[in-house]
Amino acid sequence: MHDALVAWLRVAAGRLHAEAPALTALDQAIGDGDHGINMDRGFSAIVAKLDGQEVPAGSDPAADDTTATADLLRLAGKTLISTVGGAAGPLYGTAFLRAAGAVAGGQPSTAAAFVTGLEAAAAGIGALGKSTTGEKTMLDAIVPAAGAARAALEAGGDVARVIAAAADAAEAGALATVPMLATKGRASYLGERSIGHRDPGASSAAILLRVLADSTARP
Amino acid sequence: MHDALVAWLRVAAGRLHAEAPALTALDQAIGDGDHGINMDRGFSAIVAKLDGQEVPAGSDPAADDTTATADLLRLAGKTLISTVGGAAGPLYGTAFLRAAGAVAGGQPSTAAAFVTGLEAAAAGIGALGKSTTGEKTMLDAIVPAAGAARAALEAGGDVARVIAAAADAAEAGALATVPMLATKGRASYLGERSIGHRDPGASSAAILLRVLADSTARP
Amino acid sequence: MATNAPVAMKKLVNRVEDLVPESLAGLQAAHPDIVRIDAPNQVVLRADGPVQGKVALVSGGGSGHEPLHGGFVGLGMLDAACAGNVFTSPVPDQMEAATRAVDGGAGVLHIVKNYTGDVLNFQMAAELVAGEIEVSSVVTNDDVAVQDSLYTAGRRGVGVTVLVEKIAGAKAEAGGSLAEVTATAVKVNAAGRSMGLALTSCIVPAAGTPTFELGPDEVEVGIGIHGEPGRRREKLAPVDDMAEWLVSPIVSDLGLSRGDAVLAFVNGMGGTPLIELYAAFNSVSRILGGQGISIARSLVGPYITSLEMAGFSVTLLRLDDELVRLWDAPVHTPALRWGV
Amino acid sequence: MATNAPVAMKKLVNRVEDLVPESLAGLQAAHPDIVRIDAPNQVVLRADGPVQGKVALVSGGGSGHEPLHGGFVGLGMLDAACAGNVFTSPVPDQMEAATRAVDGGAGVLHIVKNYTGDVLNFQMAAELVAGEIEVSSVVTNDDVAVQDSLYTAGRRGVGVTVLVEKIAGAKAEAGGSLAEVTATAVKVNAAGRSMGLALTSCIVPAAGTPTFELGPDEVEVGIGIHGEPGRRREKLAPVDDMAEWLVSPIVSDLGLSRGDAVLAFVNGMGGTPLIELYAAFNSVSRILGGQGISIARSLVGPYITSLEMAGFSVTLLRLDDELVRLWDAPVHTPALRWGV
Ligand SMILES: Nc1ncnc2c1ncn2[C@@H]1O[C@H](COP(=O)(O)OP(=O)(O)O)[C@@H](O)[C@H]1O
Ligand SMILES: Nc1ncnc2c1ncn2[C@@H]1O[C@H](COP(=O)(O)OP(=O)(O)O)[C@@H](O)[C@H]1O
Ligand SMILES: [Mg+2]
Ligand SMILES: [Mg+2]
Ligand SMILES: [Mg+2]
Ligand SMILES: [Mg+2]
Repeated sequence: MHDALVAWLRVAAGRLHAEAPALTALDQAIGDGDHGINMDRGFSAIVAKLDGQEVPAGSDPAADDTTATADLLRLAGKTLISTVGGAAGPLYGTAFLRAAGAVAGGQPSTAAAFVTGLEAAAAGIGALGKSTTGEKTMLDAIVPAAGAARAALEAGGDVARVIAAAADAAEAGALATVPMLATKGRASYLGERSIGHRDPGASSAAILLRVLADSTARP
Repeated sequence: MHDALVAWLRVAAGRLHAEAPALTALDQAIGDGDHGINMDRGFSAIVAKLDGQEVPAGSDPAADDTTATADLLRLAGKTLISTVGGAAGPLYGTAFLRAAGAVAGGQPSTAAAFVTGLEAAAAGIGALGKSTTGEKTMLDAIVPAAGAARAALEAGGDVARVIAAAADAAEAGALATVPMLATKGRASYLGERSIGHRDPGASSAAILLRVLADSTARP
Repeated sequence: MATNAPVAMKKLVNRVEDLVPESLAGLQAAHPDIVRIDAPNQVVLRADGPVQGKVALVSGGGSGHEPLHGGFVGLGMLDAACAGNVFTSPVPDQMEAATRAVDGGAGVLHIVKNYTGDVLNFQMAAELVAGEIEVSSVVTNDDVAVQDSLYTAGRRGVGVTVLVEKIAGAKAEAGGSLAEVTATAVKVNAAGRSMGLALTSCIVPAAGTPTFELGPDEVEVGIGIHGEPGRRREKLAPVDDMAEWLVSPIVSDLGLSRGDAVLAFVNGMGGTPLIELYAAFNSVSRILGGQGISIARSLVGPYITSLEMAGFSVTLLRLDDELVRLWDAPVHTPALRWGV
Repeated sequence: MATNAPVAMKKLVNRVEDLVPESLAGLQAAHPDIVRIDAPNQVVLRADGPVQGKVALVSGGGSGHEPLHGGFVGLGMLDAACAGNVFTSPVPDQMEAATRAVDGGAGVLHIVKNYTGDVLNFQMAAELVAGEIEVSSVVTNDDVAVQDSLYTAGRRGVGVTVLVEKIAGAKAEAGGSLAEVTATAVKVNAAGRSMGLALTSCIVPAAGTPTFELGPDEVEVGIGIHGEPGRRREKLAPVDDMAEWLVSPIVSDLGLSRGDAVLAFVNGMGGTPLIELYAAFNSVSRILGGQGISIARSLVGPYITSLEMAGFSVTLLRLDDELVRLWDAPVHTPALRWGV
């Protein structure tokens, strides 16, 4: 899991950098125009950490991999908290920290680890942000993603299928924020005028999961 | 002379009001964009003074007319000084005060009074402004106007002809400021960039003399 | 006619990413007697801090609101200010560093503007020093443009933050305990309300384009301080009317009535010059005068801004003798100074 | 991409012709403890004036440069400021009224910025009180953008005027005679130089359109303070370079060299926010530091403005002990306050 995670974080950083202007534009419409910049900064910092680290090339035993994965998720979470700022920093950071906790316990499979981690992430965001679905936030991508992943897992899907289900659901969820009235975050100040715009945090969440699905789909 | 002067001041005020945007536009190009506003304010104030005054309807005896004319020129000058501000206020104000002094001495004819008054006005502006022709100021309209008026007078011209000569020369003089490099007033700060624009003060001077010529030409 | 919103970005910057650190370096270069900068953490500290035995005040938030907060560091006001990127809350590490740097043994008050990002990051910072330094926190939420906090992240912290920093700072300077200083900050926040409007948008340097577009005759009413769009759009109107749009909701929300005395704060959003701000103050003064509300203290100028946005906000603070005394107490910071 | 010059006029005004009187009324409403307004004459007076036995300082000029001059009336600075219409010198009647109102028996100093209009009107005012009140006058002319005064109306009075008002004001407050206060003002003017640039134009309210047009990547260098176009046009550049354009001519004109100490004043033109002004101060500080010139005192902010124009100017004043002492002396005005 660890190496796949490293690969994902690197590709995700590249994609967020490319998508930063688009995410920022979404945030200009209903926020303060920095979400793309913030995410780009945070993920670049993760890559810098990865580059600086002596990462053991491939730690074979399953137990080691679990620990390494959890450590890596924790590193990512802390880095996001320390570099992103704004609302997204603590929220995404907490998501990664919670995922680390869930993974650290050990899971029967990579697919199960992913689902449990995503569920823990969603719960962590909701607890910190005092938010739930339908409020036009990143949770509107992440909660359905976790639900779809759980369903795919229970239907016997492999890790690729499970992550693909999560990515599809996240994208649908992000799109579904368009007609929503924001009641959390900066967009909530707009009242009715928040309607008709896609939430930037939900969009960045969907991007992260799509990148993961793409890289997992590959052999 | 007094009544003609009153009529002139009233028509001039109307014309300056109409031309204020154009004069201001000239001042935006090489100054600070207030000359039209300033002149409009000053001449409106003169009209307000005229309206408020019990002007003796028509003071017949020549001596009385001379005094009344000089008083009126002095009133106009003081009003301009007290209301126009900027460079134009003291300069035009002084011009009227000097003209008053010249007229007060008594002149053989209205035409002679006009020429002497205009010469005194030009000299007053030059002394106060430490300026002369060729510096791209109102003097480039007024000095040639005084010269042309003197020539017309010496050639035996009547008052209409003398004033017409002054107005024509003032307009030509104002136009001739276009290629000049300003060395006095705000436009001088532009250096070479002052070239290619008509001086606002020369333009307002030409307007004043044209209005006078028009009203004098009428029977 | 085009709008007068800035469309092309024209700013005094070198590289966009260096704007905040270079601006902080400039603050230090200009006021070495008052502040010193912890550059790696982007924290502005009192030059003479930590002040032993005094409750320390830490605030912070995204940059772009200058002089808030760094310009308010100094005697009688803040002990430290954390500067985030433009319009982006700083991170907990900065707040932790600030809290540790200013602690003089009497506890630290965090003054936090109510935005999700600011609240969450300060909350995390407080956890990072828990058990080591006594921290209390006050969240300012004075913006009456945000009406129903059931359906929003709650009222935003805007103009009253300046007043909280000044008045709680005076209380701390006078030897107040952490509980007392916190209570003073809470009291000011409770007694103050604000509302603002924008004549133009502003450009976040890293974005490079205006956050919103306004027509040449349009005004965005109920804005925050991050270039966010406001609650509604109106046609440009005489300043008397625009002042009324802001003052009315504040007066009714605060329940001000004849005989009350207030501090009136007319704040510029960054691009509006003083000649206009004083004209706006004149409108506010006439409106309040007409209702028998007296202005006992005042503040006029750009103190909590949105980059180069044109516009203004009004903050009214109901005064009592204690608040007047603390307001008048000496202050010596880059942006507010008197009595020293 | 369009320019970010304001094209449509959006200002906080009622009727354009009421802007100056209403802004003055706002100044009085906000600072009744410091100033009072002679409304018919548009003169801002010290609330506690005339101060018997003290030399009085009178300045004035067109409006649109706020806080100059009205915001500098108060203890340790001006006794009166005459406000003309926007960018138009006031008239002699105003200056006469101001001079009579502030005379405390020790004479009156007129501080006049070098513009033909200001000079001529103050000159006429002095004549109006000649024989009754002892008046001396100092004409500030610090703008190095105007090079050859043989071919111009002479260098304009810009940023140094603020410093003259502060320092000569301190000299008068300390009991200096009219000759001494005048000599101090002359000394400051001689020891200070300025230069400015604009990122945008500005709109004179009565004109309604920008005084000049600038492309989206153009900078007007060598501007005055009346929205006049400058001496040349450059492409927008990093603030370090733009600061260099301003600092270099000043340093060479003043003949500053290694070991000299200066007061560095980075002034905002009205629409440029503090975050950028401090970035500019950082550039100025680096440039001077590189030449071994030390910044002993500083001033950063919008103090002599051109309405809402974006841009900045730099003023450097060569300091000696006397000037430092007078600069540090107490001042209590709406816009500058310390030590009281
Ligand atoms: N209370 C919350 N719960 C969950 N997500 C939130 C909450 N508040 C904000 N968000 C998410 O954060 C995103 C904004 O992030 P960002 O722009 O980086 O921070 P900021 O709003 O501080 O500028 C929003 O689009 C939204 O998805
Ligand atoms: N020294 C001078 N001598 C003669 N005329 C001058 C002088 N300085 C300026 N002027 C005239 O004054 C005009 C400008 O007037 P105005 O715009 O009203 O004043 P200001 O320049 O103070 O804004 C110029 O166009 C010029 O004709
Ligand atoms: Mg944002
Ligand atoms: Mg002019
Ligand atoms: Mg933000
Ligand atoms: Mg003028």
